[in-house]
Amino acid sequence: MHEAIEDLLADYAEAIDDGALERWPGFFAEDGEYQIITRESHEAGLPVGIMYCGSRGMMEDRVQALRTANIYEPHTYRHLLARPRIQRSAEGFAVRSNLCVFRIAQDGETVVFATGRYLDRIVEDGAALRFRSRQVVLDSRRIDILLVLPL
Amino acid sequence: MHEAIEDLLADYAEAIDDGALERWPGFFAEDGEYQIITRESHEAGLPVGIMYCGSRGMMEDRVQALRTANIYEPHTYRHLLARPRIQRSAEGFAVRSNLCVFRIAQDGETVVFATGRYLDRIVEDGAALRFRSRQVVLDSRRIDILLVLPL
Amino acid sequence: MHEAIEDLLADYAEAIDDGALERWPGFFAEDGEYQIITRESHEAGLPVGIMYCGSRGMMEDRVQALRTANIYEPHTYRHLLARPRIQRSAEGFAVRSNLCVFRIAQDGETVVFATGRYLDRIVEDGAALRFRSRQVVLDSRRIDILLVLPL
Amino acid sequence: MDIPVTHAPGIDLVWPREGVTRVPFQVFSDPAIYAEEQKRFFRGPIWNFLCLEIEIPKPGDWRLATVGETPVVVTRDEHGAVHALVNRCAHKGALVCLQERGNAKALTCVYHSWSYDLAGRLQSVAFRHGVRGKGGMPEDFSPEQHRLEPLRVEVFCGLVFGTFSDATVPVEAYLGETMARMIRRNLGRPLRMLGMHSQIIHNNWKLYAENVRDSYHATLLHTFYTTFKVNRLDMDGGMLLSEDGRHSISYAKRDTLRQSDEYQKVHAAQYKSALAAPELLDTWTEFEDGITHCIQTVFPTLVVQLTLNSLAVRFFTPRGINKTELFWIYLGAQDDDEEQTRKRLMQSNLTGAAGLVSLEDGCINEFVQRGTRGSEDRNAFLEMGGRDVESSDGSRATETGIRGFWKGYRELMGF
Amino acid sequence: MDIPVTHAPGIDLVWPREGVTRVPFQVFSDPAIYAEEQKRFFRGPIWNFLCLEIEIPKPGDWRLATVGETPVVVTRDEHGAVHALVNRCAHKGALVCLQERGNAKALTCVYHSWSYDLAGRLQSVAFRHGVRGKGGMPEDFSPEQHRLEPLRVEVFCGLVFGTFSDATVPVEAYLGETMARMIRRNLGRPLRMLGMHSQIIHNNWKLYAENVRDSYHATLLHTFYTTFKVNRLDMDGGMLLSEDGRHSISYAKRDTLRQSDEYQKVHAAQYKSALAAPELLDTWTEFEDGITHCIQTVFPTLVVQLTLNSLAVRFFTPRGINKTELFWIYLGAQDDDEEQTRKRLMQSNLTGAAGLVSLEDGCINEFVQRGTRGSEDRNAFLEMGGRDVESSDGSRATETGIRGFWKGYRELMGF
Amino acid sequence: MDIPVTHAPGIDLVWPREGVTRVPFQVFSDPAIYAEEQKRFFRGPIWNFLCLEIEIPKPGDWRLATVGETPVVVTRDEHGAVHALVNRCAHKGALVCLQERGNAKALTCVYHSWSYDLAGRLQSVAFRHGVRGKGGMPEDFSPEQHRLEPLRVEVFCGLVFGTFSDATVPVEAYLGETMARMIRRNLGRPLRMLGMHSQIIHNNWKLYAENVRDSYHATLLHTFYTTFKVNRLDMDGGMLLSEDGRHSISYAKRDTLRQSDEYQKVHAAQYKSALAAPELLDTWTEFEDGITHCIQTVFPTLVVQLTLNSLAVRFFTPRGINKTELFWIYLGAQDDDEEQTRKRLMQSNLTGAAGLVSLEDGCINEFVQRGTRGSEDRNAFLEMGGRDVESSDGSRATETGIRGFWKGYRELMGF
Ligand code: FES
Ligand code: FES
Ligand code: FES
Ligand SMILES: [Fe+3]
Ligand SMILES: [Fe+3]
Ligand SMILES: [Fe+3]
Repeated sequence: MHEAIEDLLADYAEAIDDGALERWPGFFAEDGEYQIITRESHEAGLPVGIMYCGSRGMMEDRVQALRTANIYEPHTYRHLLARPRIQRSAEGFAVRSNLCVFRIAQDGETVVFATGRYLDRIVEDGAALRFRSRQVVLDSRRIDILLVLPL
Repeated sequence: MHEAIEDLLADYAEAIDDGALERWPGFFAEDGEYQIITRESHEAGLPVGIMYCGSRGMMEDRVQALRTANIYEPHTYRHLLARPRIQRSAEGFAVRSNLCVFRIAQDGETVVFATGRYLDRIVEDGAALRFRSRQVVLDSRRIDILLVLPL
Repeated sequence: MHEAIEDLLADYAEAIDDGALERWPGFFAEDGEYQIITRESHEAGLPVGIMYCGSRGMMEDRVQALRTANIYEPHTYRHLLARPRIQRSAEGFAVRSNLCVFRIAQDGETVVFATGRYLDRIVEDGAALRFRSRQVVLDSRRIDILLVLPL
Repeated sequence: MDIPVTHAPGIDLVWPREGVTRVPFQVFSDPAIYAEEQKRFFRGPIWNFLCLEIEIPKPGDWRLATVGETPVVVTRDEHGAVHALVNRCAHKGALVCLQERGNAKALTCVYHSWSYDLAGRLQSVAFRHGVRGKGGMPEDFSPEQHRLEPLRVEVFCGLVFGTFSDATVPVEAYLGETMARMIRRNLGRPLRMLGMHSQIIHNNWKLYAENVRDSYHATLLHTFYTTFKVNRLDMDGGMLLSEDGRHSISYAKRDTLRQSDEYQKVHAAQYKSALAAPELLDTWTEFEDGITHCIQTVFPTLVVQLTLNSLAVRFFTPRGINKTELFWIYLGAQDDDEEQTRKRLMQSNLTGAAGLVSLEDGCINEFVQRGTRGSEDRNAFLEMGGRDVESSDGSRATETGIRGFWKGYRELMGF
Repeated sequence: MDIPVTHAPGIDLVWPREGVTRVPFQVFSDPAIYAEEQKRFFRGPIWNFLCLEIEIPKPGDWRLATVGETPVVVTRDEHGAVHALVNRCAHKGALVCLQERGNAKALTCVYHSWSYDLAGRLQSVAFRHGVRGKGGMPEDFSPEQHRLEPLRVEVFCGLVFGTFSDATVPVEAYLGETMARMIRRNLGRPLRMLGMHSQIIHNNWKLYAENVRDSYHATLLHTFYTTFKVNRLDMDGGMLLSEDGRHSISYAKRDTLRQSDEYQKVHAAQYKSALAAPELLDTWTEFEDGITHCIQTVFPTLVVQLTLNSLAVRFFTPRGINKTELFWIYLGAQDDDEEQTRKRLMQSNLTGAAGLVSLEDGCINEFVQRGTRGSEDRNAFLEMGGRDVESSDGSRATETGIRGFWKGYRELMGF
Repeated sequence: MDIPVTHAPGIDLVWPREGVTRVPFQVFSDPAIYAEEQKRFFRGPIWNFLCLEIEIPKPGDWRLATVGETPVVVTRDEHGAVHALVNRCAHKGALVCLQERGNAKALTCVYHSWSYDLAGRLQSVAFRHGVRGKGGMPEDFSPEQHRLEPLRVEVFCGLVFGTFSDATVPVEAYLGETMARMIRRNLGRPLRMLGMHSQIIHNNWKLYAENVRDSYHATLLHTFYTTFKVNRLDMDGGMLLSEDGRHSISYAKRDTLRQSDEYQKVHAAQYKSALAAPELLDTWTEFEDGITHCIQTVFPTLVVQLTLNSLAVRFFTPRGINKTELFWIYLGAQDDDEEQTRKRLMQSNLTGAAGLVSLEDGCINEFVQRGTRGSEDRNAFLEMGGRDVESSDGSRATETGIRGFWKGYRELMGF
């Protein structure tokens, strides 16, 4: 199961790094939650972060918007994940992993765009493992330029 | 056992990244050694590095000092470790892993603070695995600003 | 086998990070291929990248050249690899892993030198696992200063 | 004839005769101008936004801020009074307060332990009398002559402002009646912080100051606005300016939409308008005046936003000639119920660094910074909505707000 | 006597009396000189290489480029004509084209949707007439007076050049007869792109301009050349300059090698010369003139290279006073067979960021940048091969090409 | 009346009439001053520390160093003589030595293989006579007129110093009798290197020069000192200056502690003083004079430290106007036994980038750099211990050492 969870995390990162964002909502349960929040707000227990999706639908709207409505310079991500720490829970698994995301601009400029932790609740959804919730807790309070592709 | 060792390494990193430094000495055997040294000095076989603790007590003093005596701007680390290379040894295990540590300042500035290798000697200490010695060999000879939190 | 493949990838990185470049060709099958290419050229299906070796011999010539002919400032690499994604194939295994390489100059300056993917075809070559081909697809189109040590 | 620069030595700039309808690109990249702004503009007769009062609720609370590039600390003393002080020790100039937020009875510099009260008055100097009679300060040393440099402070609707100038009129007069009223409408109630983050944008700070006053771009660049009819120029709305033109309010009334085919021509409306998750835009009527979208700017670097029910304060501060930090503080009313808080959370997706209708502003100003490289001798052209600086009630197809900013900037800089 | 600077205000430089045989290190690190180059040099009467024609084959194709630090977009219009335009919106100066390559019927700025045709003419202004009669541009607004700033364009052998100056002579006259002929020889046939990448080198752009004209260094620094007898000074060869000395061709004929013991003295030939994989240097005779190595420079920032069968175009652009981006475009003939393409692939190992005979150029110019720190008042010494600017047929132990570059640079800068 | 600047063109600075008791913050952030320092200060009549003699023990050994920002290489020739040369090729200015340390019979530039002997004399020029009689240098080329620019060198107690000026007096006279004696005490014996590392601190180099002369801050900022009674102002001790005030020794005698309640007032002594591992402070009596703590500064950028038994040499070099590299070299006596080496290892925890009593200096000077932003027209106030520049035996509650630094700085800069 450890293997299967690690594969899920790697597959998720791969989908985003490859720009296959249409695959993104599918990693979540139908009513799955996704949030990007700063460490500062997270520790202060504040509800509002930087991005929030309360359902797969909201994720689909995000993808739709960034494909057709939002304007930004082309760029890609590269994820590096540390070994996850996995705990069994009532509903499935509580998983935590350190993350670093590099952002590569079209001119090749590469920056450390984000570091932090994934705090995941993973459930067995039929045959597959899916995120019941995935919270990205960013170490930094500040975002370079903008955040449009999910982390 | 490979799993158990990887968990130890991940748990150690997590404790430091979370700021739970009081947990730090506990990862070492009572007479465990900890040293941070530059690659240059390490390869030259010089004894003095950047930080040295010859016992758990010295580690506790370090934590006590950085909590109450030392002055510096608040910051946190984020560790990323590569897959460790493990060899059985007489006393236990000789383990090596590549490491990268990002430092995040309170204003969010994120820098690559350290890259290098952990050279570990790990022993079974009662039920637990502990570091008999952990040497952090830094690729760079220079430290940005200062080094107060252990790596 | 997953373990063995992960060990191969880690051993390869270790050899280069340690500067043991003479070991580099040995990770490949006799007629193994090695190429470093930009994501842009890779996706455009262009044949020419940044470095190409069509055989172990060409790799040996590269090492010979960088040891005795080429001139550059001393520097080292530090590899960080994410968990590989492994698929069985007719000849062996198709493996993909995210990579980040830091470059450390002799004065200690550390930069993110390369991020991207390893696309590997790995075969069982006698007792050992070796690369039938290893393609390094760089996210960035641009190289900082120069590229002389293999990635 | 051209207007030569009169008061800025070392700056080689001639403002075009067309006045506020032109902006020389040089002002976004000339280091001499940037240096001069630190003295002449940010220390001039303006109110700089420092922080929210709710960030320093208790006696002894402090919070760091910057005015231009000058580090400042805002404190609340034991009597509840708010102070703003340059965060620069009177001894050798070290930062006195190191953490972004804190609470203390006194402000003590770590370098040599000089200690100040919460109003910045020097209280003690370590080893002033030496040790055992040796060393120490000269007899004539007088602590009264050394203190943390103070700013004048005023609090309006929970917004803490500071100024270096004695000439600055009171905040309410500075804002003018119209601006003050709208701030009261949006912030004049007990508030709580729902979250905050910031963005580093790679452009001169004045490009963002223009951007937030630019009612012309909003519905063209931010196509999500248009498509989902959150904010369009074919709703009733307008661009109100303060008497001096420095501050502005861009507002719209969502229920008054009568679609104009002007939009058919622009990219802005090409995107299918059905949401898979419409709850994103679930709102409730927070005010009875029909205004559902309101971006208010306070000269020079503050913005108060109420988009649907998303209430936020934005402010920005220069981090270098082509680097600016933009802060987002999301707010709710203290008496919001759970469902209302949930709606504000949902709508927080509209703005901020990842905002569906604001993320473009993270790069668009950089596009201007980069687009004008090598063209420092050319000018921006600002004649949309005329050439004057005055309110444009009824239409936001205007750059009057931007012209108003430059009017104020030139007055302060002597350009 | 010394020659004082006549035409560059704010620049404190005196060129040594020895003229082009000396170069003050200051020109590589003085910000005032760098700023002046943007106007006087890059917008002066020179042809700047922009891109290859094969990068924009179809109507509507565009590609980004830079001239000095000025962003430019190269387009092909519906009639097939090529245009070059400053990528700076006529409204407020935003970049108009954002992607490095694209195809479109019109160029529309994302900020306020001003739209231009592929020749840069303003076609529409969003809300020009306001919304429902309110707002919009003044009556006297005339679109004809606003457009993307054009450059003059010429295409020669598939190379697209642009200039800001009306005084620049046609490309073929600019190149001169000798240079034009060699470009035709190498590029005057249907080509395809085999690959591309770039390098960031940490030095002033002029150090690389010198480097590629420096036939003296090639066989000493790049020892692989020497050892494997790809290019040596004891082969027949020479350094040809254009009439004005600005452009150069360094060439060699591999089959004419008669080993000189000069090489025994230098590091350059210490390395054993047997390859484990000799296929690296498998070649075929591409031209009958015997020239197997040819590095051609086109003033100021273009290089055409044919080393054995490795055909490439290099160009470089300043990214700051001590930062330069160097681009490598590898080319093949459209009618190459598979084996020939394979040989070009093999030989691509010789050049580029990892090139066995070129990687040193990635750091050597930085070594000069760093070596001259604190010595801005000293000069480079350029007397190898004499003190003149003229072709040196028969020998490449000369710096005549570098002197030619400085001759042209000084003419343009007024130094 | 104010003292106007007399000798620094382009620098707009007026030093306050209070002289060395004031320092204009501008000197820490003005690029024109920083540039001027490279010429006037670092190439002036001062001895710059270059390296330790034990780093280049053998003939042919070299080691890189910097003087200000000028790259230098220190060599030992075949006769054992030590030379210092600007690491800038006489041809085109490339760095000649690339590795931080090396050994060679000659110094050969990789760019065009010009070769120099270990004293920097030009020995050979590749292709000087061309190839087969073609090309090469003009007939009148004279190698004698080209060499690596030399510095004058002196070695004192294993410390290698270099100067660009003929006016600099011999090192021992430069130091003065008191300073020379203490250096002999600490370094005048066979030494071995125990380790080294460096720190990048984000402040102007002069802030660290002040910091190491600041006996006032040591026991207040570095509370570990105080708590563990390693160094306190209520021990016997003092601040000795050289005759010219440029160099200083801050010393203390641990056994003479008589606790003063001055310390009860300061943060510095709040921390419980029992160590879980007291072996950290195990010492032995290395000298009979009772001095257990001694920080000696040599103008401008060298520090010799003996804290308990932790012997180290520190030096720092500017890496930009607000960036400085600080080097730590830990030393032991060649005849140390294992236990003594172990004690030096333990005590090495006290200093360096992670030093329990020194890590604060890694950030405190940055706090001044940042604290003074926007206040370039204000001054530091330096009247602790009076207004003079003279030794303060008996008390270190004084800034006399810092005043002494500024006295020397102003003399050299003409401020
Ligand atoms: S700088 Fe603040 S006490 Fe000295
Ligand atoms: S800047 Fe281009 S349309 Fe306004
Ligand atoms: S630069 Fe040193 S030999 Fe030419
Ligand atoms: Fe906007
Ligand atoms: Fe070259
Ligand atoms: Fe100190």
